Amino acid sequence: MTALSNFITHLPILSAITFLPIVGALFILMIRGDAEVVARQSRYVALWTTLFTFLLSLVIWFQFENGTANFQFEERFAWLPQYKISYHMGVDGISMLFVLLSTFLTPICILASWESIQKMVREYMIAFLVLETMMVGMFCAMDMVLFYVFFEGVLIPMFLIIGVWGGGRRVYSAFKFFLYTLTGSVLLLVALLAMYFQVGTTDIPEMMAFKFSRDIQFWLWLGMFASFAVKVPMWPVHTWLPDAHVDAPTAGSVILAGVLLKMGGYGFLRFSLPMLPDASLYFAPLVFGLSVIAVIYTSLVALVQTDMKKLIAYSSVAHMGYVTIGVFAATQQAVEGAIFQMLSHGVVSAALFLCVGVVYDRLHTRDIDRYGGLVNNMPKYAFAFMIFMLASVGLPGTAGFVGEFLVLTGTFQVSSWVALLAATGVVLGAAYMLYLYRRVVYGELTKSDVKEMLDLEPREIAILAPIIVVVMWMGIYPMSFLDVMDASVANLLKNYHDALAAKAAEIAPFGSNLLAWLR
Amino acid sequence: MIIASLAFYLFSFMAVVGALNVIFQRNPVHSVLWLIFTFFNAAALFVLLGAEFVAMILVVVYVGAVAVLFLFVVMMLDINVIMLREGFLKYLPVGALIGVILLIELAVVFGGWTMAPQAEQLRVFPTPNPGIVTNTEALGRILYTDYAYLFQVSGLVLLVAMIGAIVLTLRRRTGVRKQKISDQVARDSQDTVTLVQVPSGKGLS
Amino acid sequence: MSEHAAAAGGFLTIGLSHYLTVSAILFTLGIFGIFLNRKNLIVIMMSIELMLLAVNVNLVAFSSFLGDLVGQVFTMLVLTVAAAEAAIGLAIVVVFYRNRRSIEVEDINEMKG
Amino acid sequence: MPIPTTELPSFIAAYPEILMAVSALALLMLGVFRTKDSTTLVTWIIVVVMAVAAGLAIRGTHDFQTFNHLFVINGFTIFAKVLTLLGAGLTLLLINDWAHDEKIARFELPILVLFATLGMMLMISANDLISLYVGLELQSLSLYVLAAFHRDSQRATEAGVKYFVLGALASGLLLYGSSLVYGFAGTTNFDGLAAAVKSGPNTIGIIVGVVFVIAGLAFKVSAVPFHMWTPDVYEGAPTPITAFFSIAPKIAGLCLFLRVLVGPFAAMIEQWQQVIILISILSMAWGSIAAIAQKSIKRLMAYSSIGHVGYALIGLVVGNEEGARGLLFYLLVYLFMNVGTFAVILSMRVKGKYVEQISDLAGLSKNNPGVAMALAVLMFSMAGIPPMAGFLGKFYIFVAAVNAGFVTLAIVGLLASVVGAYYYLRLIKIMYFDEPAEAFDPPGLTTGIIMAVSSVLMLVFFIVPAPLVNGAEAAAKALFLG
Amino acid sequence: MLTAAVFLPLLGAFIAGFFGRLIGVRGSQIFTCLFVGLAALAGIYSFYDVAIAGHTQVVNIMTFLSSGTFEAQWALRYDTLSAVMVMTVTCVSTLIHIYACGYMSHDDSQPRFMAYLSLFTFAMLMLVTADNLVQLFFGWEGVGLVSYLLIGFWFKKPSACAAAIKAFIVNRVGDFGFLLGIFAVYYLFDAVSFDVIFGAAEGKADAQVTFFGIHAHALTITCLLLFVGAMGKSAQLFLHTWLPDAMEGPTPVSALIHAATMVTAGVFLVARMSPLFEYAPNALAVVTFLGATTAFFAATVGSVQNDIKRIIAYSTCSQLGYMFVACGVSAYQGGIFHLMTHAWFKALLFLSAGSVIHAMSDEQDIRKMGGIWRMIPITFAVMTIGTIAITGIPPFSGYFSKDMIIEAAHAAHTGVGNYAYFMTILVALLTSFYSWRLIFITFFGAPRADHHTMEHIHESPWIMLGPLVGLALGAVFVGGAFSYLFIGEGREHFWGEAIKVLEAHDSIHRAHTEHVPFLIQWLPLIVSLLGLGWAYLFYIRRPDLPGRLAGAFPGVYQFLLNKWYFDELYNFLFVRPAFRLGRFLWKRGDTGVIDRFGPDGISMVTGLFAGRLGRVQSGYLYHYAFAMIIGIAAIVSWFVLGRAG
Repeated sequence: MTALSNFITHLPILSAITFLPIVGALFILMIRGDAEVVARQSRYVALWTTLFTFLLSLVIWFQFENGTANFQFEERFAWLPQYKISYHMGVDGISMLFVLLSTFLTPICILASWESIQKMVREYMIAFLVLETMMVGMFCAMDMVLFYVFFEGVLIPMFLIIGVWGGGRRVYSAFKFFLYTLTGSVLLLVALLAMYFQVGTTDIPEMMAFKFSRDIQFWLWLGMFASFAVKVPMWPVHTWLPDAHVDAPTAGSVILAGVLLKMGGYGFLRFSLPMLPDASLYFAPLVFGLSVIAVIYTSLVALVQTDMKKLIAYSSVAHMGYVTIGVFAATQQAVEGAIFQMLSHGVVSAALFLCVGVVYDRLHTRDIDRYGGLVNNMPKYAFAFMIFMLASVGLPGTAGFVGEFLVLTGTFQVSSWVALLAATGVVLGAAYMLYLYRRVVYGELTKSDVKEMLDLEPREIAILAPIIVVVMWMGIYPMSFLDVMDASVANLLKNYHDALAAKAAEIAPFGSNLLAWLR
Repeated sequence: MIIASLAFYLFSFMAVVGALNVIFQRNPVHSVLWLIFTFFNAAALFVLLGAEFVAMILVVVYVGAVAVLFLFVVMMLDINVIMLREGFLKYLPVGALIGVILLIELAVVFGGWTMAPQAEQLRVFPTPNPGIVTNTEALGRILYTDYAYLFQVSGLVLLVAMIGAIVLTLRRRTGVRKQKISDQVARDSQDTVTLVQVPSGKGLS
Repeated sequence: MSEHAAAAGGFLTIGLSHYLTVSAILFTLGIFGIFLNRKNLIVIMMSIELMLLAVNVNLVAFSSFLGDLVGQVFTMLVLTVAAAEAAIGLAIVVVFYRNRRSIEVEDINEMKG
Repeated sequence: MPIPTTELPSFIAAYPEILMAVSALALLMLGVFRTKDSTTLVTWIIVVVMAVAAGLAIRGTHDFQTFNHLFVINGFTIFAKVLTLLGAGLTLLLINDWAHDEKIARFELPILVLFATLGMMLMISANDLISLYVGLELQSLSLYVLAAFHRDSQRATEAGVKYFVLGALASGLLLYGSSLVYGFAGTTNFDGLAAAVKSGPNTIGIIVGVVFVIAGLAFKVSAVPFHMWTPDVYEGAPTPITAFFSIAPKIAGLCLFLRVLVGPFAAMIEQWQQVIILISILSMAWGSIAAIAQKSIKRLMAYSSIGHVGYALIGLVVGNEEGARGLLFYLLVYLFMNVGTFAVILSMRVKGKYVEQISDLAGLSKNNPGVAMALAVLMFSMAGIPPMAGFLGKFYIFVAAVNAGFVTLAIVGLLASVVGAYYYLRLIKIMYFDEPAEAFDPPGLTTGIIMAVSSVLMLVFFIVPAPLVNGAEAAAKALFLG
Repeated sequence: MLTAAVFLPLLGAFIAGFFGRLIGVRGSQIFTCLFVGLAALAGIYSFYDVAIAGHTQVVNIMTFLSSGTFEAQWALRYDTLSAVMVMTVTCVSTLIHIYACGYMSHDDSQPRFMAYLSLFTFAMLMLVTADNLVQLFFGWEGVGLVSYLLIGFWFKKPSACAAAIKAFIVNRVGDFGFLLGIFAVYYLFDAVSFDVIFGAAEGKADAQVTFFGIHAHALTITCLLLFVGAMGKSAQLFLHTWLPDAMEGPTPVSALIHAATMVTAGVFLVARMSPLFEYAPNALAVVTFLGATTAFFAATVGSVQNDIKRIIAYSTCSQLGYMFVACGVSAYQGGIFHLMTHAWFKALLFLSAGSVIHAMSDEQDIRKMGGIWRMIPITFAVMTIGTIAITGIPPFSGYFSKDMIIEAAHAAHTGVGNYAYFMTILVALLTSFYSWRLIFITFFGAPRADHHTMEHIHESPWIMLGPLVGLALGAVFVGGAFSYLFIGEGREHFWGEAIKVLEAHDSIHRAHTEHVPFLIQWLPLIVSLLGLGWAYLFYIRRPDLPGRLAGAFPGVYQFLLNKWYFDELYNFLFVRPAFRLGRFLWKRGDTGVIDRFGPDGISMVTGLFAGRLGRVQSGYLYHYAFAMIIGIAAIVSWFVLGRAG
């Protein structure tokens, strides 16, 4: 036992988690045999790899030291020595949970694709494993270039997943997804380079310690904003998301909603806020404005959707609006709420997409009107769907509540108007989700093909059950997550406010009169 | 001095006229001939500048080889005289405008020529006094010594041109009957003539 | 002319810029020949020869006015290379003609876009 | 009157070139007198010769001028030559496979490639406008012939004509520029020029001369607006020759560009920077936009290489050691990207017949997953998406640009790369998203190996770029010292 | 013990919900009833323990939320207020559980129903025992959820689904206000835990804040926000529309939701937050005003409805108005007292109505009933008891609580108090009228049901009657039994710290001590009897009168029958515009503008450019050469002109 723990403590565990999936992918590449064998073995290898990765990632949770804002499990190797850019990995309270989120969702995705993916299974599994590497790596990266590499690297497998295994206008959506996010990303790259020019390194802790001059901060901030806002996505750069979701295969949507959207919020937290405090303060009203629009606008749009996935996709935009509000409200509750909201949305919307996937696998349509009365022949499904629907609505006791509540609480301290407007999402969210649920699950079972649908099979239960547990756990005892991030967030905000306090007099935020009025 | 000046104007005028004709002649054969004319005048300008050897080369190489090559190809390809096409006139104004602009700009540039201040020191091979060493000898002395490298490389260039020309144009035609002298010489009767006794009334079987 | 002739003076004092202007005119005409010509390739190639000639005039003039032999060496190399270029160019024209039975410039546009 | 030099110049610096020239002549003999077809033999010998030449270059003397200062070697020229030889050698292998399939195997083909490569090496080492010109012409003439080598093909000969005419125009411009530079600075020697340019207020004459020289060089590397020949020639020329065109001459041309501008004309950086910025932006934009509408993969590659040259030129714009390092690293990556991609294009054969429409790739991922994966990696690398080496190439370039204050240029470049990503993705889309077309024949051994190796290298370079960048850095240092 | 009272129903719900199929219908009935019954016993005990014996306490379970200074615990707070609520809820709930076993016996998803009932009880208990606003909100939303589930229990009926959604969403609108209220509280007090808030309330009595651009008295604005929540849950005017529709659910549900529990949560909230409201007199005025108006509104509508459950629903709405009036005049004790008595008699009324419906083969329209009192005598009897209780005839429970409220309103001596007094008197008249109207039409007169139905009329089984009798006992005695403690002399000791009333506001005290004119004191009873007479006149003596009256004032009649057109108004103002706006934003906004000018537009323009460039690449040599020359000419010009200029 000591040997084992010894081994674990000396293992470069973050790298191990990050690259284990790649190893799995290599194994899959080596499988030989006829198509049937390859497909089956690919599935199993992928499943075991991701499960093992998940277990490994649990180790960091157990070994993680709460109550400190330091980066933990650090690793560092020289990579681009000319530019003092290194392979530097580490996690703190902000990023650690995202790593878990990624490793948690990936095996679920693999399972969700077990039967629905029948063509090019080997490539599919490889894409997913590579995707996992990219996601985990991104959250662990402590060098900005390294971060960027993973951040963009995600695009490749996701592009293929949407394009190859998607449906509908998959090509359009895949391209839209890729190019939209790439456009944002390159501006991030420019900002990154400019920051490098200032600091002389891209090491994240060092960059955090660096004080950028105010004038340059604004440009840098805008560069980052271009990237992260698209990723989140914020209104009005959100239109790629519904398309991408609709046309992606179920597991693709799950990962997209579950993890990829979080990359934007994470970026804001990791870079914009700590590194560019002045600009963050200055632009906060802009972010608030866009986010509030996002919440209301996309909720209304979600109300009239006829495609299940599109509806959930729009709801994602609305939910992520809370995240951006929370991050830039920059109070302890708001930021923790934002992180929590990201985690819970990651789990809940992923689950909702899985729910759509379940019925899609049976009837091959996502048109809401084609369903109705599912509760009659699929009670288990109705139950699971209900839980996730409620969590999405933000019912207390489920994961969805905590994030929203904390964000709004924290935001109210900064601007009551923003909180008020954002809180309308609480009502609208209930409206569109219940309306969806009613049309799909409730009602008389009249359509003959819907009548034939069978309830959840064991595999599907195995997918949904853990998520239900997590959703409830997060809702009832969120402290196990909040404790992890507490110190890091506190530290982040302390530095943020210290930086601002130093030159409090100088900053008149963007539309400062407006802000004063908004309080 | 005046004669030299007048000669300059004469030759340069003729060179320009020749060049214009190269472009605007309808018959390519005429163009070639005008080209040769231009070369001659240019060679004369070279002489005026004191570069007799280059002038000679120009005449020998260009007129003697290149221009004739042109002529040969023009004849060989048997190209008809073609009417000026509409496109020519359509593009003429724009083209002329661009050309004139470029020309004026170049002229402006030349107006500003001064001897570079350090040109004196930079000069690698000053022109010797033509009274002592002829232009040809002076060139000869450096071309095969200091510039032997360039000489060799230009040899390679010519080699490539040769290979290229052969590769592109040489073809062994099948079905063409050529005279093979050695075969003809080596022929003798035993190989070619067979004597047969033909019984009468039977014919060859 | 080996003296360092002063830059252009009067009408009759032939300076460097006179030569350069002649060369510029020839050069421009050469360029003209290339992009105004719609008739045949050979004329285009002759225009190229004109351009090279203009360069040579330039070089020799500079050489003369600078009193430096290098310009003339350069000229000779240009001549050599120009000859080689002409040979290859004509060879290409010939093979093109064999394929297309035409060397009209307007016909050379099978590939575009 | 100089006393004629009597002693022989030192040849040691030029051993690789001499070796190549001599081998070329010897192989010509071999080819002519050997009755059997000797293409393969000659090819392999040339590959060996190139390898030896590269070895000689690496092992040879550094920082040395010879042949009356017409010829120079230093760390930079060595790096550039090795890159060029690498590109030439790899494409030569591709050419050989192809030539046999197409039944036009002739021993002159590899020999011309050898001559072209020799020309590139000479121009890289040129230390004088004259030797530059001669080297350049040696290269160009060989390339003209190569473009039209498939002499029975209408397209190939048309490509030859276009390449030749425009190339001649470009060398005319270059020459005219050289003559102006010579006239206004009084010398053709690079060192002399550097001194002259540095000391005096530069007259407009020399500036215009440099502009003309830039135009001539820009043509060789196909930078907008001197790029017009590129798509047509790439499309018309035989595919492996196109591969050759897109690699070795580009590398040599860019290295030469770098050497000329930061060498003799270093002091004029303010002037030429403006020009290069312009053509760089135009190249990036044109390359990425025009490629979108293409149907032939070779034309696509043409526009792609125009775009890549645009990015590489950013490194030149920066005009310092960092920029040069970025440029060289970019070229290195570019070399393998292109070799790999052309290896894939050359494996596009249906029942022994070569196809080159993009749509022929449809469903490659199902018919031949290995090739598809290799091409996908290469395309993502071309698009500059991490974790492929293409990203690092761009990264080094852009970091240099931003460090030197060219932020706008960097933004333009990155936005162009987004547009560019579109058409690279389109290829991937066709391979992976579309329904299968007719399957390709399995790729030849050499081609397959080259394809596999270069796509793997995209990842390897990304992970361990340090040695390569160190090499590039040393070269860049040498460039700015000498 | 206390904790058990709260969590036993959850356990029951859990067992019935997840293992319903395993243990069968009977099993789940037994389990849920048993657990709720145990909870009721625990509730009664805890009432004794806490309220009588004074063992107030807070049980901490674990931390719920902690972020910076924000801290909320999972904790159970036992003071008199929650003990009263726990007892009422568990007792009524137990009876309803038992009743449901009978009432739902023909339904095929009884375990689910029982689970919902228990879950509902649990949520309500969480609500009333919350120690902080967040947990209160948890219970608050929990009851909202389960009411959604229960209303939509018959999910096959589209109207049931619609009603369920409506209930949830209208509640959410209230919650929206409630949430903001919580934020405001946190903003002011830096805490959400009751002890801290209440302790600091006095210090913030004069605080001013700027919320939403309004610079105002902090506590007023906070209390108003909280009250919005209460309005939603307690179906006060403007947010009342869900309540009548909620009658789509099975009758026991209506009883549970609309009588004992959920709807009273708002009243509970105001009472719970009394230490804040006391420092916000303007907020209290609003509460009074809205309560009085709602009472009147609901009574008028209730007077003309024909659906038996709807009538009772509007009656509930109206009674809730009373309770708010009480709170508004600082007679929180009176409000809670009425809440408790109301729980009994309203549950009784609903369940009896259920029994009637049961007897009439699921007929709910009173116009199709009549003349059946002999056939279902017990039901008739208990329903009449309920009616007497609600109309406030002594010594039934309603009398004590209602009378207290009316007196307190009078004793408030404020403008709004007088308004409330006037309204409540008027409403008392109407209440009496419609309640008796219901009895008369339903049970008397000529039978109007069809033959088939009449043949099948039967008294309900004892499993249903038993609870009815139990509730009837409550309706009769609870008022008298507890009035001393709740509103009488014992109230100071009884409530302890649970409810705070400033001395200046203590209207109960004044109502007890001040001299009140005779008329005022007995007016409620008088109008109640008047109402009885009126109903008797209209529906027994001269059944033609109502029709003629309606004919004489068709506008008024339609206005009332259509519930003041609130539904139509909301549909017009909110629902349809929301959908239209949503569609507009989707089609015009996302597709028409953002995509069109964003990604699609850019890609189209790029494509266009690609085509253009393709045309520039014409394939003609001279064009190519021309481009080169233009390029070089341009660059040269740049320098030459740059030099010249």
